[in-house]
Amino acid sequence: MDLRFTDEEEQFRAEARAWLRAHAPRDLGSTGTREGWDAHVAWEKQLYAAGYAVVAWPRAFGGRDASITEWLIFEEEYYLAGAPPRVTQNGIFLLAPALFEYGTDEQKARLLPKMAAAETLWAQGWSEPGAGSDLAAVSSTARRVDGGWILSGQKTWSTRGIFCHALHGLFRSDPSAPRHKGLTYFLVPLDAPGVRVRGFARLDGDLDFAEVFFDDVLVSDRDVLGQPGDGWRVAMATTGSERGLTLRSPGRFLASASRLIDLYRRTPDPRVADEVVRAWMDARAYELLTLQAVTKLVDGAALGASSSVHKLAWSELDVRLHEAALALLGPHAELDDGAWIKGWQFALAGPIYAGTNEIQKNVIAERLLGLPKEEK
Amino acid sequence: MDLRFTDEEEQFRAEARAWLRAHAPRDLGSTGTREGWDAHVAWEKQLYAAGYAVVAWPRAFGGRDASITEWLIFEEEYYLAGAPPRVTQNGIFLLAPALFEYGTDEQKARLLPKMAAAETLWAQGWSEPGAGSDLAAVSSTARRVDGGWILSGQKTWSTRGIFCHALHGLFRSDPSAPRHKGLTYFLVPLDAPGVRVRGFARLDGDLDFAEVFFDDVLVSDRDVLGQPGDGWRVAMATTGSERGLTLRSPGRFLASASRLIDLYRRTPDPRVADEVVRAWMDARAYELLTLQAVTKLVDGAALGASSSVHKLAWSELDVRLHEAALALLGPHAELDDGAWIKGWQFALAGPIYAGTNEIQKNVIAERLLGLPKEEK
Amino acid sequence: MRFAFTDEQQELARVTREILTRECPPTAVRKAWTDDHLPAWSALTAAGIVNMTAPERFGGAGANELDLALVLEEAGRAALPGPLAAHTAVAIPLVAETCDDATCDRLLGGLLVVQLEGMPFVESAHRARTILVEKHGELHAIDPRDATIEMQRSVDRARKLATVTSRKTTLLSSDREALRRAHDRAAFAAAAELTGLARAMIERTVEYVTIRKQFGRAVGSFQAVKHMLAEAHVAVELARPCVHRAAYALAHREPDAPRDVSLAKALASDAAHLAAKTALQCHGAIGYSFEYDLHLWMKRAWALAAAHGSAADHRTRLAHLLLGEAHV
Amino acid sequence: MRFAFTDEQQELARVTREILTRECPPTAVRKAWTDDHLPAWSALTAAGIVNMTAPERFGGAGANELDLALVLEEAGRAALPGPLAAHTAVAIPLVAETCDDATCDRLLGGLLVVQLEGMPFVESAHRARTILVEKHGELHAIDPRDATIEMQRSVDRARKLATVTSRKTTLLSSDREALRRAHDRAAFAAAAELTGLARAMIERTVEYVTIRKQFGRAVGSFQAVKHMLAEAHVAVELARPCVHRAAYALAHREPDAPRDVSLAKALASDAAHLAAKTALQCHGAIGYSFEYDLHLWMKRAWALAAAHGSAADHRTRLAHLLLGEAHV
Repeated sequence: MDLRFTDEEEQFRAEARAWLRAHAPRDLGSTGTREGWDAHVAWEKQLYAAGYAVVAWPRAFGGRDASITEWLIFEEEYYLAGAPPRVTQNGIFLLAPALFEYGTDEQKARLLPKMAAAETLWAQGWSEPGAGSDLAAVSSTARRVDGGWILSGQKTWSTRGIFCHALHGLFRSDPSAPRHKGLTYFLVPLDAPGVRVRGFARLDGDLDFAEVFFDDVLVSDRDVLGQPGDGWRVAMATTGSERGLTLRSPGRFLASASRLIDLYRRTPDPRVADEVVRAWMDARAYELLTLQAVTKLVDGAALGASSSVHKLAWSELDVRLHEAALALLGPHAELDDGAWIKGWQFALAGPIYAGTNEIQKNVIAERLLGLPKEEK
Repeated sequence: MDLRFTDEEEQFRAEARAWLRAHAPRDLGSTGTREGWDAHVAWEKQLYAAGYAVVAWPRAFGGRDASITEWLIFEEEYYLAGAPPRVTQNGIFLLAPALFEYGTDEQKARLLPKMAAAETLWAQGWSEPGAGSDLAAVSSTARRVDGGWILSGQKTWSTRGIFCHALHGLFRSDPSAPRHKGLTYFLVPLDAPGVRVRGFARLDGDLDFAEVFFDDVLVSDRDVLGQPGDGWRVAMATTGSERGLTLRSPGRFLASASRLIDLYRRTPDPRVADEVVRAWMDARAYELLTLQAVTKLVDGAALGASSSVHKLAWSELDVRLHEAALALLGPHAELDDGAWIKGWQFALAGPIYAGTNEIQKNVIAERLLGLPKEEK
Repeated sequence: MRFAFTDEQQELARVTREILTRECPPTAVRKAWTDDHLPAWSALTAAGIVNMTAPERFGGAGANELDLALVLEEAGRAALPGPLAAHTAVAIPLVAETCDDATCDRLLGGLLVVQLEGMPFVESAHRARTILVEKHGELHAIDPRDATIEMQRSVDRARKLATVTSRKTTLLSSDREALRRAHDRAAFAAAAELTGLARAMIERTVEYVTIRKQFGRAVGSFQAVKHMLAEAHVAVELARPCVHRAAYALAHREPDAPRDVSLAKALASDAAHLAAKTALQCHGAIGYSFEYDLHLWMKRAWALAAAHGSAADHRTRLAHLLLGEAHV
Repeated sequence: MRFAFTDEQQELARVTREILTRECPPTAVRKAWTDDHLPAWSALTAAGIVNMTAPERFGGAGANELDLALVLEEAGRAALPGPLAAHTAVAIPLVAETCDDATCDRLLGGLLVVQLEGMPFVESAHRARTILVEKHGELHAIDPRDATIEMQRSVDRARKLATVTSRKTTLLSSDREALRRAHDRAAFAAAAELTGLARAMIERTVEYVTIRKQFGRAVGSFQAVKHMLAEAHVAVELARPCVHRAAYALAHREPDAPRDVSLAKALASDAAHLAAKTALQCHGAIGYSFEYDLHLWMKRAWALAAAHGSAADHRTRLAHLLLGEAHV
């Protein structure tokens, strides 16, 4: 065990910190407005220009070949600097891992650099009105035609999907195959004829979700990621990705815990001290869990189902941390003017998205502990 | 709404309080030893002689025709006086309600007075090694023979069952009937040939459970409670009884909360203050829930599935209350010399017995909230 | 011993529910988010509910907290916007018990709102005829025309909050006991609304998970969903009798009323928080959308749980009452 | 950055597990309840584990907390009775870093136990060659032959507790920093044992609910049981890296070691409590019986969770460290 960082890593941290502190913007507005969205995209382009958009990617695609440890350092510094949420996330964290694993060389060369440069903004197209926790119930269809596919159906809950250029997601290409088999993963330009995008608001009123309707949309074979019928496996590459949501940056939660401690110092209330301490403890424990996982990954192990432990940990701690902040604010907490009430509402989504925590507990019980599956 | 008690009720309370404070013994020893058991039985006989054994029963059977409100007052005073646990409980609280509802006049006249007088001590025979939460899985059998029945099989988890004289419980009399139909409720003398009782210890080491083995035990028709095949319904009369476990005396928990507050005053620790307050709150809320239920009963309503709300409330508050006490005791808590560590272990049984809390939550969800049953 | 509401009290609750079902459906609550719209107020006034707590000689029914408890629960159930709790449950009784007849006559005709110490904002101040303000243990009246009313945005936009400042105030009373009771009445009223909100969220969620299917079965048939909802239900079932007991204690001016009120507000706040969290989680994404109505209840629940003393505030008061000196 | 144990450390854990599987099965733990029986001690001594923390010149291996962490976890996993934590993890390092060579030579040969301030009892005092006692910030040695050793009954009868009084004590050191480290080492060792206990209880419960059938299916196939066990598993998985981090901080004498130790002990105590409660509830009645082995782990978990600072004690220390002045 050696928890020191190498000189190169410390050097990288110092550079990233200096650059982020100098450049990270505040208050770019809501990504649900055109103006706010554009400001976020501009920030992504600035990140890219400075070489910080996708540090862990190969240089050929716009990255800097950073190690996973450096990636973690970057994430930590990013959140400590209070930099904005990343509107490229659905591309760089969700689609990219699947592209690296299943994409053709042509696809990688065509898609990754523009994704890194925030020239193509990606939306996710997984959920449907009838397919949430039960993702394999996807009913949007892809019909084989000469030279391509015709897509029909509806996707929804596409976070930050309103102003995107393209969508990646699951379509049922073989209705006769078993549920998990008949799916194909498509990459769909959102300006294709027959696509309609409707924005709708999330809990806090921000117009940050999109529904996407596909009315006989023609896409070509090069828009298929992986093999036809192999969509479920491609999707799982995304959810299991170590640099995506699984290792959701501990830096984000440590930064929140640190802001909470600052809030406590400004408005101390000894009755809330214990909850503030617990929030820090949870964030720190989650960081250590992540460092342990990173070491396993460096050693070549896969995280597999244990990523569900990570999901439960960060999503629950985030809710709890914000509860402590609201408790400190007392009757002022309800004012819709601050980062905490916004953050609280955002945190409440954590136990729901990316697989509800109930699904995650099933996974932990069945795949990590080995408990028997529920009989059908 | 009128929360005052009548003059008669206040008079009854004053008398009960005076008598209990004057006579309630302490430290009768473990009911798992012959000596401790005999001391508890002697106390029951003393209660009976004073007219306090079964206050709410008709006079003809040894009671004093007290109202349900008076019964509640008596229970409150009983626990406030720190009087011992009642070894007649399996009879007076569990069997008696079913006897009142399903017993013949002959059975009532024969069994109730001796039960009240602690001359016949009753054990419960419901659980089996293979039938716990799934009570309807009972596999002990009753075979019809000329002039009676032959019982075979094994009962277990019979609380305070070692030194009892008789057992009441469920046996499968018709293996060909559906699970809930083929059961019959029997009243079995434990000195009958073929019965063997083995004591075993509970969590705290006290020899307070019994296994009862039936090796072709002959019982007569008058030992059947209710109709043959109607055992499940008879058993449900026991679990749904308002004066049994459903309205588990709030007095017990209020008395514990009051002892906890005393403990706090002796060894204050501001970090535990909130937990002490919560314990009192839970006990008080449970008391008020009970008073509300009593009013409903007086109005002629049945509690039905809402008794599951009561079970969850008292069993969870009891655990929490003892956790607060152990927190106050700090590293001294582990000493096996005090009421709190004993009480803690006893409290831990609460969420398990009389229907696990998981079963209760199923009942609340399905019968009170109307959620759909799990498909088989 | 009879721990239940009278037939009349239950009938009034039924009438309130009827009015609110008709006049305050979720669309009306939503309208109050965007417009300065006060649903159901005239119907509630016409039914004698808005001024029910005023003495009969001032046009009320002399109603007490026992008469109010179920009405306020219904208000919570419908997420009724507006100052019903402030006006009916707090301000009217406060004026009635501290002011002379002439003042009562003058004040009790119009809408009253109230700012007690500890609460930074006043709801519906911009609509009030008179704003009552507690300052340094005294009760003052402010005429809104003399005041600077600065609107504040609540996370629940149906709550029209404002800060109120005025140089011109009229001293009404220095009766500290009456002001203490006003605090308790405000906490009790919020507790009653919170149990109504909590029940509504649970009911709505039960409906949804019964219809919503995933994995080929109703979501509500999964044990995890059942148990979450059962736990929320138990929390509400335990909070309700405490709210009712607090009503009794206030109506009878029992010396232990502060204890009973704190118990009620603490449990009701926690129960409503739990119900909100459970409702959201059991709904999944749909509950997280602004277009779906659940958030109208959730946000009210967050606001009222923090108002008039949070659960932690009331447990702290209980610690002082129960543990006394020993509580450091 | 490498957050994992070395191959040697993992190998030592494997050896420890082998020894304990053989020498400390539940029957042996049960025997320690009734007799004055110390299972596995000679085998652990022979394997060099008991004295591993002593400097090499005093017959040890100069092992530090990183070498110890997994060994202690294994001890917890087996519910090993006896003073391994006190002797190996606390007393030996304390003597080694505060005493001169002659004293070390004298003391490090025999069994050492230790009573730090705040702990009312000493485990295995009646077996010790020397009892170390902290008094008013000083470290003293007591020869058991000069002491009154009064046995106390723990709820976990395998813990042989005693109070120790003696008029004759020998001052060993007044190094307060070393004593502070001893407290942290004791808390760390208990935390490591607690995670082992917690894992053992979860494993055992998983086995049981996989076999036990009710309603025609394995109890472990019910979602409520799955989720309870998943939650306990997550708690343990989060506590473990904290325990390992504390080992690193102690081994490297980092200035933040108190913070990391408190984090570890607080989370490990809570995780073990949760695992115990979950194990009991998922077992149902069988787990409540004395004849079934579960309680051997549960009671150890209760005792160690309260020892060397409870979760609340360590969170209080963290409040002082993190919130400083602002924490009233």
